[in-house]
Amino acid sequence: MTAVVAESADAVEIAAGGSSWTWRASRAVAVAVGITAAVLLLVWLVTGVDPATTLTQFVEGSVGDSRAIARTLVRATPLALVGLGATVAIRGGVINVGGEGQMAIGAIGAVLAVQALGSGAPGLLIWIAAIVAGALGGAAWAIVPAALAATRGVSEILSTLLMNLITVSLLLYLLELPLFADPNPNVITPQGKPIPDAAVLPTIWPDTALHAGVLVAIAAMAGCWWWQRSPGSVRVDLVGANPNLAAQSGLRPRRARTRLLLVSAAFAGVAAAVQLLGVSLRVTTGLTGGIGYTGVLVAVLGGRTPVGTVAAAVAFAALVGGGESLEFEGVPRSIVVLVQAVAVIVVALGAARRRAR
Amino acid sequence: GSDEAAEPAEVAETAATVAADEPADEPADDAATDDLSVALLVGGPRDDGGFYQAMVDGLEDAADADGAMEVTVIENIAEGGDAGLEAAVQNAADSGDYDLIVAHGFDLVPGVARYAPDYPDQAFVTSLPVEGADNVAVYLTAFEETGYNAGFLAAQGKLLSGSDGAVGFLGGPGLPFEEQALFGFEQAVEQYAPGTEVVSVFTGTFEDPQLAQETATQMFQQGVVSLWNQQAAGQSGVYQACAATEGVVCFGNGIYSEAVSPDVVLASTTSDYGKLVPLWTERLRAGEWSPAIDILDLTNDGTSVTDATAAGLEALPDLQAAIDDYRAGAADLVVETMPTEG
Amino acid sequence: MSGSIDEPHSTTPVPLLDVVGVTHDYGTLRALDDVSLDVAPGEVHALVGENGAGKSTLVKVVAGLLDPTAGSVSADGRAVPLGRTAESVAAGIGVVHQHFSLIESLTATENFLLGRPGSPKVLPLSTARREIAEFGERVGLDVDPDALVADLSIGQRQRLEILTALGWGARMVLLDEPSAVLSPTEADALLDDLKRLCAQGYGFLLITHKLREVEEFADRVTVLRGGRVVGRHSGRVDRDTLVEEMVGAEGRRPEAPAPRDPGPLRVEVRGVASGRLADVDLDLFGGIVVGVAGVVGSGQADLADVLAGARAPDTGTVRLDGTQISGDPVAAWSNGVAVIPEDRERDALALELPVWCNSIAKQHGAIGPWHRVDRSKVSEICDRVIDRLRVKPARHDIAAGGLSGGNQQRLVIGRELDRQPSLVVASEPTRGLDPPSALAVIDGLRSAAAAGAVVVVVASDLDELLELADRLIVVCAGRITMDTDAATPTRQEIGRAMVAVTAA
Amino acid sequence: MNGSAIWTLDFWEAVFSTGIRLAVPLALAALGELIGERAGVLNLGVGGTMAVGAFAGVVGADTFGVTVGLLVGAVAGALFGALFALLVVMRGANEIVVGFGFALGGLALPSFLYRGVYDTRPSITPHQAVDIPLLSDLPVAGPILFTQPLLVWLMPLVAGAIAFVMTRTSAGLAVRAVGDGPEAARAKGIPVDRTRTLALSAAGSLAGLGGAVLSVGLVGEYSDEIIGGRGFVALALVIAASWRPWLLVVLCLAVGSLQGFQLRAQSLDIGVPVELFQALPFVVTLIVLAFGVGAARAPRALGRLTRA
Ligand SMILES: Nc1ncnc2c1ncn2[C@@H]1O[C@H](COP(=O)(O)OP(=O)(O)OP(=O)(O)O)[C@@H](O)[C@H]1O
Ligand SMILES: Nc1ncnc2c1ncn2[C@@H]1O[C@H](COP(=O)(O)OP(=O)(O)OP(=O)(O)O)[C@@H](O)[C@H]1O
Ligand SMILES: [Mg+2]
Ligand SMILES: [Mg+2]
Repeated sequence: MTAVVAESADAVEIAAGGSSWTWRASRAVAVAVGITAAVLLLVWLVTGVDPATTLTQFVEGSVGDSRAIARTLVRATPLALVGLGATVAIRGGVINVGGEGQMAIGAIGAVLAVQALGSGAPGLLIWIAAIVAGALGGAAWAIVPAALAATRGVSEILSTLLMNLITVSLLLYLLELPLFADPNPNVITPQGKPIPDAAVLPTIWPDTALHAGVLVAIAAMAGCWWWQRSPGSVRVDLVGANPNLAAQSGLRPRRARTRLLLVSAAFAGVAAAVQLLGVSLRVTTGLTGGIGYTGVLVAVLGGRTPVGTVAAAVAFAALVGGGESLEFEGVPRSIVVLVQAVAVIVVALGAARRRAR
Repeated sequence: GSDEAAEPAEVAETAATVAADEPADEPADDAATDDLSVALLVGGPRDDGGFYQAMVDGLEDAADADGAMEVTVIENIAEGGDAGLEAAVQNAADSGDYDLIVAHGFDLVPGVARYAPDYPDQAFVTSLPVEGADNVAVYLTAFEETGYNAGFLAAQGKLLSGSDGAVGFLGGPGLPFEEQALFGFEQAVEQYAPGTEVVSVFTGTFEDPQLAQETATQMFQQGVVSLWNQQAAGQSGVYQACAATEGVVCFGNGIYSEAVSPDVVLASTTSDYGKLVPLWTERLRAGEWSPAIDILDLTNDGTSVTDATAAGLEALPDLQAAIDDYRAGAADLVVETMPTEG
Repeated sequence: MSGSIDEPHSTTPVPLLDVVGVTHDYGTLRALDDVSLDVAPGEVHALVGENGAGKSTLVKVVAGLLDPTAGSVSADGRAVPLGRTAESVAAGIGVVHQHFSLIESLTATENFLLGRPGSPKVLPLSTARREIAEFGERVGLDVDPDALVADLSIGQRQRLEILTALGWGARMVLLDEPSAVLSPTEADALLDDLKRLCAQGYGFLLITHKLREVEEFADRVTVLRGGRVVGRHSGRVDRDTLVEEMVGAEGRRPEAPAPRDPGPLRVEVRGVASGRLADVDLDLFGGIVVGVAGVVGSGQADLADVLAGARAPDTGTVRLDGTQISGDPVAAWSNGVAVIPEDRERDALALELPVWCNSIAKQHGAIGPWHRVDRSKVSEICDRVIDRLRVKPARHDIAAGGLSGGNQQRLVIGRELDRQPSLVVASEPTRGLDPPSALAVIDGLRSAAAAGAVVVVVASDLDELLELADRLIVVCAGRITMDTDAATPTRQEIGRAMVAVTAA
Repeated sequence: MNGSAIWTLDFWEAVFSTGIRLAVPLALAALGELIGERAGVLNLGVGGTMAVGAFAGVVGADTFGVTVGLLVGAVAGALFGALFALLVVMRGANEIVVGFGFALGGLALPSFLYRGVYDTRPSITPHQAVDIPLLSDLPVAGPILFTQPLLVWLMPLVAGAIAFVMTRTSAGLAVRAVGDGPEAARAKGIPVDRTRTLALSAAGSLAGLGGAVLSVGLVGEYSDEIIGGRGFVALALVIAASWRPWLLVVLCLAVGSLQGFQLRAQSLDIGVPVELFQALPFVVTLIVLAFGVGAARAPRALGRLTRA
């Protein structure tokens, strides 16, 4: 199964591989216009909302004003972080779709750090501690899939998916423990204690929701961009493209794959910490909100480059924001996921055609 | 902190008075017939057959009764996670199109807490108290009392059908509010059918009808003769199991339960959010929105039981009389609340 | 030359296979250009040509896998509708393809039935089993019908393929390089089988790179170059003529290596047992190319693995310049062991990565400081690797998978030789290569030896070994049965050493 | 109720009879996936296909009755499978990416259409349990096997059919051949792409049927969450069963029975958190995946789609 997965990952890599910029850009525009037209038509047919309304509402909801833009960026932040981790892993042939579970446990790790430091600690210390703890928590939740892949050859695609399903119950259990549970008796759904005010990430764009967590994503993008130009990324490419050659070259592919899975899980954990400190402000079952899955799509869409991944994350976030505001017109929100799925499939199709050439 | 924990109890006490004394504020001007536009935000599907649908139906019926009120429902918000929940609140407030934003669900409260202060002229109402925001009103549900209603129905189901057996409580993921309901349920069963065994099973989700169906089937096999469930999309499965089993009776958890399976559901518990709407519209039209707290409970009929359905009257002819009695004495019932852990 | 180009038909009135004027274009590439040839009952017709000459393309056209741009095919005097495999099978044409023609996870019987035209919806498994046994006995090819193909030897697989073709009713079979993967004994056995079947009236079109086989077994020969027929011969043909026709002006036969003086003792193999190898002692000297021959499975692959450090010996030691090679390929590489593996795509190249990545794969520590790839350093290494065996096109940024097979092999060898290795272990380094690439590979390996390295070449093609090696070692049943100067023994002596337990 | 109930026959009869019903939709979808994987194509979109089948089935049943509904579900699933094949097999798009897209899109599409098509949820009378005369009176086997909705018999029927087709027919041989050696199969004149497309369509129809059996046959309605995690569990079980149909059915039954056990055991008050029970089927699937023999017997071409 390891080989199967390696091969698939190769294909993903190819799917993300490049040709000339202008060609790519112009085709991307054409495809985007095509999808948009199709979606507008579908919306019109099924819900009766006319394309003009759909479009204006969509644009307003996603980038219409400073608040909408900030919302889009806030949404893009964890998505970009998960996506960056997935990008790195995919290059090495590892497909980590366990982001949901890893985020949940990352959030638990982060909140433990916050609680341990207490409300007296300075913000910066809390933030750093929470992000580190989030990364550790996320990575910890990938240990079992990594070990199974390394020792039993179990596909990490399936094992991480199963870990997500397991995490749903685990999180509910954890959130009932006195250590985590919100003691407020009025709170009757599973959610953790609110984090102290000192731990909340500050807003960096007045009068909007844009919190400092976006800087973490930007830093991560810069880090990945630098990494991409380092010998380390060449080694990961070799591991992804031919583990046998890599093994002969002293690269220890199995260990590398293990490490990549853990690293991408750590990215998911960081995303969770940022989400906790900037948006949720307590551990909830909704903290992940599908980001763990969408992050992988973003990585595919972003063409395995850090900048591309972040751009794709912003695009997806805008899509979600716009789609949400469409609901005020009576368009079901499942249209958003539908569009995301179609976009990714179209990208895979485009990559396939490029490969065939 | 411990002071946080202590506070809500006090709030709740004053709240009861507020609710009882309504209307507290006198109308300020002649705006009584102003058209009102209300946005209702819900985390799950509007037709979940549970918590969300109860509010949707309540608001829409109240809007019909009001005649000058328009409701826009934004559903499934929780799909977008916490970010989506907050964005939905901000979106609605930002649009400026709504006189009132109803953020229905505990998951929406943090979003309200965060954004309500940014929009001081916008009226909000939500499911938990929010500190430091004068424009946020609150409504609370006494879940132990909902459960008590359910326990009453389940006990009657057993008594009136003359069966000898247990009563059942079929829950979802086992969330704290379900535990509260179960706490009330057990009190009522002890009250109305002393000594009856209560079998409770949580399927792990509100949404899986097959799992709910199989759970109910097993509960019947274990000797449950009267079953109440707290499922959402899962409840149709419960009623399928009920219909397929001889000699058992089932009750629903909202008026929509009867719509799901009118031949099976004999009566339901109900949380009538519609009761809240006249309070809200009056305050809005008076231009006097306040951080009031309203509680849906047995005393104000906010949580209650429905009339027996046609099927209910046929299966258990004495059911309606029992329900009438129960409602008449409801205001005097004493339901213990569940002690909080820790 | 005993035939002429403009004499397209043999004297037999009704050939089993008659290909007339076939042209095939892959997009803009004309792979076959007006090719005509025929196969008569009872003959082995050889088709030779360098890599890419179009031989396999012709096979695919005849098999109905490709619909040619122009031309026609007839069998037994009847036209065969083109582009459909079922039609060519129905016309009595069988094919043993160059690659991938059996499915390892299926049994012999299942492979026999797979794709058989007109077979019923429910598999006639027991009938087929009987057919294989009875028919196999009749034509003298016996295969266990219930064996998984994965468990069959290469020779048995070839036999199963031929049996399948004949069992499906073929009267003539096209064999695309059947002997490339066989040991010399197996190859001879196969060709003997063909000869015997010819006597029963079957005909064969035999594609091979091994000119010795052509000399010994073919009744007629057709030479393809660049998709055109450039020569036809019948009867005995001179090898040099064939080579000249195959490769055109570029071709030259490598001179037999001049005997040279051995350099210092560099590799000591002491009492090594591993896999088939049993208690082998060897001393290998710098500056010498050592050819290792043997029937497939005799232990020569185990010897290569042990030398390459891919596997630790069960007992005994291998020392290179006094340092023990421990079964760790990475340590071996850093001690100066270069490896040219048999399966290039699986073990040696990252096909979808660019040439530069493949060039630096084994020097990834040298491409810059930890935080930055040093582009000029990479270019320098990559240029060296490309230049060594003249990889074409000489570009750094195209995917390695985009190179032709010969150039891929040049890239691999260029990379392996880049760091002046002390020991080079090459498995089948020229297998399936066209003559210019094979020559480049041979030159590369010889120059490594000239620079003082021990070069060990394991190959199943004896001619190739004899062209390349200074010293010849023959392995049989895990023991060394011959160890001599490559110029000394005759083919017969070598052949005897390959099957005899006692040294010749 | 106390722990001693676990030693009664009733207890286990209930567990297994529940297990069988919970296994049916899972097993149908998994058996379909098995066909596709035998043909060398991994389709991660099983859950999405099930959802499409569940929805289409309800639309069909709402207008034409239950039987038609089941067929409509299967047809919709087949179309979805064919679409997957078109993208992945014919156009060479990456199977993992497209599969993931189908997993998400397949859940979103019915949810979107459902909102557009229905104002109130349609309600359908599903299949009821049928007591098979005589057999249902048997001890143990009677209550477990012979008092079930007839739909449960689809499970052995389909497994048997697949086992037969795969080993005994030329169609099955072709499917195995394209999964194990597409290049060789092509050289033998097997139309690889067509075989895979047909296999994936068949796979899709079984996943769609699985969804429809769930919505139309057993529950009587469609809801957005009706499929839950079943698609992913099906995927994992196919590998755990090392592509053997009967073993796959056994594993599905085991996972279903485990669910049944957890529902039943909750009321025994044995002091284990509910959440542990709820996670148990997934944990067990993971363990089976890790310690089954799966990977060794994988179709060789699986996950490395080549345009042979
Ligand atoms: N993803 C993979 N696909 C196929 N083969 C692999 C893969 N990963 C490792 N292998 C093979 O497994 C064999 C052993 O693994 P490997 O050499 O990578 O482990 P290692 O480098 O020894 O790691 P560790 O340091 O953990 O022991 C190698 O020969 C390698 O070819
Ligand atoms: N599917 C294809 N598409 C495009 N070009 C092809 C294809 N197959 C072969 N070719 C090209 O057609 C030419 C003839 O190829 P062919 O495989 O027939 O050569 P060959 O004589 O069999 O070589 P070899 O000795 O290596 O087997 C080569 O230039 C090859 O690159
Ligand atoms: Mg190791
Ligand atoms: Mg060829």
